Amino acid sequence: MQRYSAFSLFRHALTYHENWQKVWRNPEPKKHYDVIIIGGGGHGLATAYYLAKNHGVKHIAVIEKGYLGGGNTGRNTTIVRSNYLWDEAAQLYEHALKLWEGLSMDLNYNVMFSQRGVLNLGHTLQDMRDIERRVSANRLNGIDGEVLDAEGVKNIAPLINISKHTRYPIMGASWQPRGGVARHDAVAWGFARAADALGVDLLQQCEVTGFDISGGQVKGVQTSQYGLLGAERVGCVVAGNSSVLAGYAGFDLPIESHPLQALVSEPIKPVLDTVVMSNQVHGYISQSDKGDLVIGAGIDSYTGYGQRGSFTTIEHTLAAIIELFPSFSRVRMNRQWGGIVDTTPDACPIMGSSPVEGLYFNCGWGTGGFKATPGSGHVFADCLASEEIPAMAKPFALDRFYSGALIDEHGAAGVAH
Amino acid sequence: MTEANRIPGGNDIDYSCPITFTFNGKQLTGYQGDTIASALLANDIKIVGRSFKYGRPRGIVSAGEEEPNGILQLADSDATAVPNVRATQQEIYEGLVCRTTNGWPSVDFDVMSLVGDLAAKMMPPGFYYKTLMFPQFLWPWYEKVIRAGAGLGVAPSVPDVDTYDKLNRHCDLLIVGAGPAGLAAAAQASRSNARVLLVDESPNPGGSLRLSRDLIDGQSAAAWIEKTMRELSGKANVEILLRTTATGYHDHNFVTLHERRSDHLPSRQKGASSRQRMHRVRAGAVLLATGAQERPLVFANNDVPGCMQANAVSAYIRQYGVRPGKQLVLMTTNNSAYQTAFDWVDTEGGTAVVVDTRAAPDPVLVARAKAAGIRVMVSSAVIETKGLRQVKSAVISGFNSQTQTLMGRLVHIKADVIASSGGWSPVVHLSSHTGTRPEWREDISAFVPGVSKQNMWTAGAVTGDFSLASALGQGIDAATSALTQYDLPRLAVPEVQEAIPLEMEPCFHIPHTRATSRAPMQFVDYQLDVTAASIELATREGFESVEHVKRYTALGFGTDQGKISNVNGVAIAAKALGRSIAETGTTMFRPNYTPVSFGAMAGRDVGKLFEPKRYTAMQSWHEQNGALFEDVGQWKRPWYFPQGSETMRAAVDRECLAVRNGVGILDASTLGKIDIQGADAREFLNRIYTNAWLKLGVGKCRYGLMCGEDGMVMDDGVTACLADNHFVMTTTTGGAARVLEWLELWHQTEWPELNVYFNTVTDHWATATISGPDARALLSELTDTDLDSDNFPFMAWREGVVADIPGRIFRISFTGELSYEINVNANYGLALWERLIEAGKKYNLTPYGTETMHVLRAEKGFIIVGQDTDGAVTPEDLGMEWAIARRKKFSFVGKRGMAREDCQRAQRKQLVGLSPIDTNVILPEGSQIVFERPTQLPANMVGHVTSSYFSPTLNKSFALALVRGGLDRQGETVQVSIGPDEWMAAEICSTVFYDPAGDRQNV
Amino acid sequence: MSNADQYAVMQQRPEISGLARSVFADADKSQISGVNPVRLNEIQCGHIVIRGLENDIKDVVQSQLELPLPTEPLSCYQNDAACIRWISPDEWLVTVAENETHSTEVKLRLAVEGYAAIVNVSGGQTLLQLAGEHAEEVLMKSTSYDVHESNLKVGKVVTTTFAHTQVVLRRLDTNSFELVVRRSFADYVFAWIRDAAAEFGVDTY
Amino acid sequence: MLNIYCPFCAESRSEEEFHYHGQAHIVRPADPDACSDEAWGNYLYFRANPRGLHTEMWVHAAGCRKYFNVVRDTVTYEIHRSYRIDDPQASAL
Repeated sequence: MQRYSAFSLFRHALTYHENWQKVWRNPEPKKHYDVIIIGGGGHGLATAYYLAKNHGVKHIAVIEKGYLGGGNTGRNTTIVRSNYLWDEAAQLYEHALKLWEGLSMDLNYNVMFSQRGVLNLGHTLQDMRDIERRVSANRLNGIDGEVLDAEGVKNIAPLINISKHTRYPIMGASWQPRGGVARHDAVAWGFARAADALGVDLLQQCEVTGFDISGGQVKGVQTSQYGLLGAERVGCVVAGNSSVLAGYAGFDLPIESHPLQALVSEPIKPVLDTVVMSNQVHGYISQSDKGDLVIGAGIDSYTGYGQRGSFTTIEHTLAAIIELFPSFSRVRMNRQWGGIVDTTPDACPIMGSSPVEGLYFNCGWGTGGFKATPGSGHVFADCLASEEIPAMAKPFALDRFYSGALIDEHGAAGVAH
Repeated sequence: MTEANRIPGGNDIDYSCPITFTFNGKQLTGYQGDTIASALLANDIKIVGRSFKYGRPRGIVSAGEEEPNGILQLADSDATAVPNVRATQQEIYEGLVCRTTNGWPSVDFDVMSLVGDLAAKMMPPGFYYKTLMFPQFLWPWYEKVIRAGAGLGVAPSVPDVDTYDKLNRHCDLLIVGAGPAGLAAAAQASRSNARVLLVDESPNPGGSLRLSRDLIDGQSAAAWIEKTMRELSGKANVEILLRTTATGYHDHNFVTLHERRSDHLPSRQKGASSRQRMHRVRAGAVLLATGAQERPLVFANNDVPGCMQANAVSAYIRQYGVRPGKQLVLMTTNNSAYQTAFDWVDTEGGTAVVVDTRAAPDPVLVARAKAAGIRVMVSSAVIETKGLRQVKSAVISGFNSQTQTLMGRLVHIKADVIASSGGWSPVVHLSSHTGTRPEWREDISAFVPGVSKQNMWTAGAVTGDFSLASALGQGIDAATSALTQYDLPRLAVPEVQEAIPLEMEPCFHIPHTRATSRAPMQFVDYQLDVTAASIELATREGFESVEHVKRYTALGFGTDQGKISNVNGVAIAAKALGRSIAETGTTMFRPNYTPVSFGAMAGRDVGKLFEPKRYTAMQSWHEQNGALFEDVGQWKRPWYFPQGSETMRAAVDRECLAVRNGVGILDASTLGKIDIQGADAREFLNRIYTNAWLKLGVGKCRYGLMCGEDGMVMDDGVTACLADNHFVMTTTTGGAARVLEWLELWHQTEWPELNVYFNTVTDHWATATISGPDARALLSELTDTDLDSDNFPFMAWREGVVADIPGRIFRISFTGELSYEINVNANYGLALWERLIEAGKKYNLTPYGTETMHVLRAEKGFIIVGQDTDGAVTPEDLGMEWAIARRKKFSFVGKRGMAREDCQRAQRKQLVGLSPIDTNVILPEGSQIVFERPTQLPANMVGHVTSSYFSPTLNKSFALALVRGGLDRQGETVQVSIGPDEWMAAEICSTVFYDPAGDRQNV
Repeated sequence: MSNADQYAVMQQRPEISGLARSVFADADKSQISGVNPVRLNEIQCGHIVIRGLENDIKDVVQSQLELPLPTEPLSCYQNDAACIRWISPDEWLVTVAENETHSTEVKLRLAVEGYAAIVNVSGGQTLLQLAGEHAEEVLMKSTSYDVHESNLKVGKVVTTTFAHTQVVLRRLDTNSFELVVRRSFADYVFAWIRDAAAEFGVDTY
Repeated sequence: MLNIYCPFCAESRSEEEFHYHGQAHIVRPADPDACSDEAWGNYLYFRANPRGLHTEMWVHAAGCRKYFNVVRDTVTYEIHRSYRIDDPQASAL
């Protein structure tokens, strides 16, 4: 892999950038792989990368029906944080956050991870109880976090309105300084490039149309482009298509796919140097390095694969943003889009083995997928490489929906996204 | 400064009405009807911005919404500032102040541009992915520099002074675009009684006709517009909205229109009306007559101020009376752009050279050009612009349009404007908003709308048919078809004499004598400094999907969303990849078509109207008596009633003691109340609650616990039996609507055979609760109802008249004291309250709020659903086994759920009381609990504090908590994390801290 | 046979007068001047909800209110004494003079032979009349429902969204409408309407 | 922005008036106590999630408060049918 650096840029500038290598190959697929990862989003690419890097797996393919990073990886609001309530979720997301912190160096690709901190606002007494509970839990899980009062919020986001006369006055917030944002496309590309360099075959524009299963054991996958590709193990990481693939394998998942919308403003000069989230008024906002205000809200109520949601969601979100930041009223919304998020009943992912031997699923990340990318890939690689499901993945097994051992993140502290 | 470039004859200009405005601190003059762009061009101002990456000077390129460069800050004042206003759309008004957004120290001299070629060469697309990584700790600093350089305008720092509103509209036919196709369609549609809405983003209708020289029915285009508009405005069923952009086309024919109502007016004239208005339109049919936008050609230094779209040059001449220079070089791949040359030389002092990429353009047209004194160079192309801050000359080469290669010698021709036309791109954006991919048509080198799932029609240039006659005909046809139910006879298509029919050859990117990577920059996307070389580099690096190319180079991600760059970019990528454009594909367009203020999106849902505040009938009294309020759901509830300068703690202590020792009064009106009637009401309650209901007698009340099918507690409350078939249920304040929908869900979907009806009476009954040892004495002064405990025991209700007001008195208690909840028709709620207060004076009746209520109920171990539970708590976890009637015949909702393996496991978190060792320390609610102080992290957390208060009655702090296996750990000590490295030991105890026998409520 | 004794019906109106308070008592009712102002007017009356099967109720309504039961969706019938509105296939809203509420409830209750729920909800809601040339436009600002006269014809009754709450909306004539407003939302609805009508002017009773 | 036909009000209303209630025709097991944890888990949490036609329940929350079913394409969002829960053809797509 050619190294990227200021020096390499300079060197290539002298030859008019005519000699850059390809970021990844366009390989002819092999007939058989040790592991096939279905889904070339951030999670799938990270899984392939860590499988190759940490477990020395030689023959790996990532199969992507569209282009790499074209699903939710490239459609989210790029927030990264780990201040989850329950131990199981917090440890997984914190594992991810630690990987984020060294990711650019590890991949030799600047994913522009910017630890500008995340504020989760509290507007009611119950919000503040939940915040206290979550921060207290974070502290004891070794995750940074503190509880701020309204003045403390104002110090970090000076344009925010902390008047006592708003509909839901801001009472305080939780503050995770190590949280932040990253450049979403770069995450996919960085993992893809690094995985490719380790010999992973990235097969784009290739759709999986079925599984080859015999005796309850997966033998390979059927593809639109290359027919049957054999595999010892198959990992499915296909947000927005999990139910469809599970259907091919003959089982159901407790997943519903909903549109999640986001929008950006026109670029403006820096006005917001952190990430602000509010569940009470339903909106979250940060400002990208390009100057756009990047804004999101809750998921749309009905299921849908259309990557489109309701206009009312956008209207309410922007009303909420103005409630928080009245001076943004004259800023203009440039573009909106939608992703498809696979939601589970407890707002936590499903990771681990499936009813089919050798077939593993990693899905149901809901609105929390992007921030987990490296951690999800890392732990899922462990699942695929070992005989045992690793401890960090165990609580996220499918059987919790039968036993009742849910990890109820949204029922608990109302932390979504 | 005089308007050097102003000429007579601008269709949109009122020459009698001069206007003064300020640009970059300079006072300039224009006329009513000018946009900022036309007025600047009239004043011969070339530079309107600096490019964001390379700091290159930029000028006006277009005359409409596709403008990438003329992005200004409108700044009469901070409160009315508008960032990123498009100079080509903003009309000038007296006193308008605007300035450029980038360039330091000024737009005319930007130090960024000095950094020069080398720095630019160091910044190919994606350079930041490749560098700024080392050393890692410097990234935040790098990022600061990047951020400071990015962005266009400046957001105001103060709240908006303007208002925005919304109008919901419904129509049978929405016509987007009032150009020839749209007007013809409207004329046809207006003959029915269908409701027709015609919108156009311009201040004037007509679209392309406003600069056309074609004749319609022998009249000028302008005359036809006027005639058609006159006819339309007389029709009651037609509404016309100008300065109104269709910004989003959503599913089921829902279209958002953004109307600028007063952005064209000086502030003093804006008056009471909103600044902007969103129209939320549900249309039976949508007819897109959105026209087409001209594509400029990509060639070296094509961003030097003075390089423009050909059609824009015509627009400035014909509409605005501005000819932006004297010497025009016009490069074209088609016939239509010849018109620009004709327009240019139409006014004295203009010379024009047409550089046609085609070998054999229409000889008649060429002859006409020559006759007009225009030089025509065929098989030629402008390969480069010379000039740094403005166009000085064009470098022209011979060109073979078949092979797209250069030939022959280079010629330099002096010019101050270089206009180009690479053909037309239909405005397909709206059509793709609902998921329809535009389709490539090779014959016109353009994308046209794909087949939509919506009831969508198209007419005019958006279909890829660029002739005027077709536009008129298609408009009439589309309107007829869209309104097929009206069976309209077809209007005759007006006769058209077209000045120039369109013929074209595809061409997007003019090669240079040097390779693209080495040639001077050839811009595709001006706003984001995306060049042909950067697109080629992206493909060279392996970004082969058009989406990858766009994301890697940022092509199309500007505020213009790549309106003029998209097709050129895709074409260059396709060529680099050796694919056809159809194979390479386009991207989907997303709303908004043009940017919309956040304020307009929010409408009136701001400030006081952001969301309803719900009030009880007693609200005015609470306010007059100094209550502070707590938000519970949408309700405002009195939190506590401080007296004088009392602290919250002092007020709550006082209120608590008053209830424990005397009598207090609480407004409990916000509790959800559901009237339940029917022969099977009892059976229904028995199924939906966890406890038993079949035997509750008339006149009695019972506490009920409600679970989801997962066995987790979802709501609770007291339900009273009013008569054999008649109950009234109370719910939590926040849960009322949810519970009603829940009851209806079970009734309608699972048990429709049960005869039972649910009606909300939350708002109907106002509830005043008097609680405390003196409650009976107080109440007896106001009622004849027999309050004797034997006749009116605890957990009973009686009908009675209180303070002359008939009502129902419920003897139930959430404080553990003797309590009466008096319910009256809410019309008399305030009267009841005031009379109670009056009569209560001698008992020192003390109003108390939710905080005191919480302290008192917690002392008694009564839960608050949502505070002491969190969606993962079963009744058993709460120690409320007594409320689970497992032997009920019907398997009640939640029964099976709470029997699941994990719900029955030992060591679940269970609700217990906690007594802090230091009785003055109030454990923060939410604090996590461990059995032993951890020596390392992560710690083994075993629960958390759910409720925590100081009890003035017990003179000590206390808490409720969920603790792992807590019910079996009574008397054990746990450690509570009350801050970073701060711990407080607490003893697990009963949840009932006060009057465990319940004597006080039962007197 | 009547089964009225299985239901609790009570007179909720005090014998002494002057104790009732309008849901709009605290609302800002000052005038906003305008050429053609929107007029707002509260009609206080008794509100009774009837739930049940058509067949159980039809004759009761006919005999007691002298009105046919509106069984067509979104319809209503009205005479001098009462108005009955279709709310859902098993729900109707009756309004009568305020001092007739109890007697109406009682006579309906006594007349029902099958099963029905009859609920006095007079304290929880009120009628607000909105009139004037611009009344329709005020509604267009407030609800996604199509309030054009070709759709919301005179006499049509719809339950729908109104800003961030909901109302039962009825067109009384071309330029006048009736809104059933819930008590706890009354301040909000009133403030919303005043705001929406401000550009035309507001005349309050 | 869906426009949903309410089979009770007999006209189409904008989606703001409705609440979504997930997959339709979920029947509560007749004897819950006889269900295994697995059967109960399936009833509680496992829902059809098709890419294409989906039969789902909505309630006309801001209107007549009636629940009804809708057949909707989850990709194009086209609504093919709205029908009452007691419609005899209820389960036929």
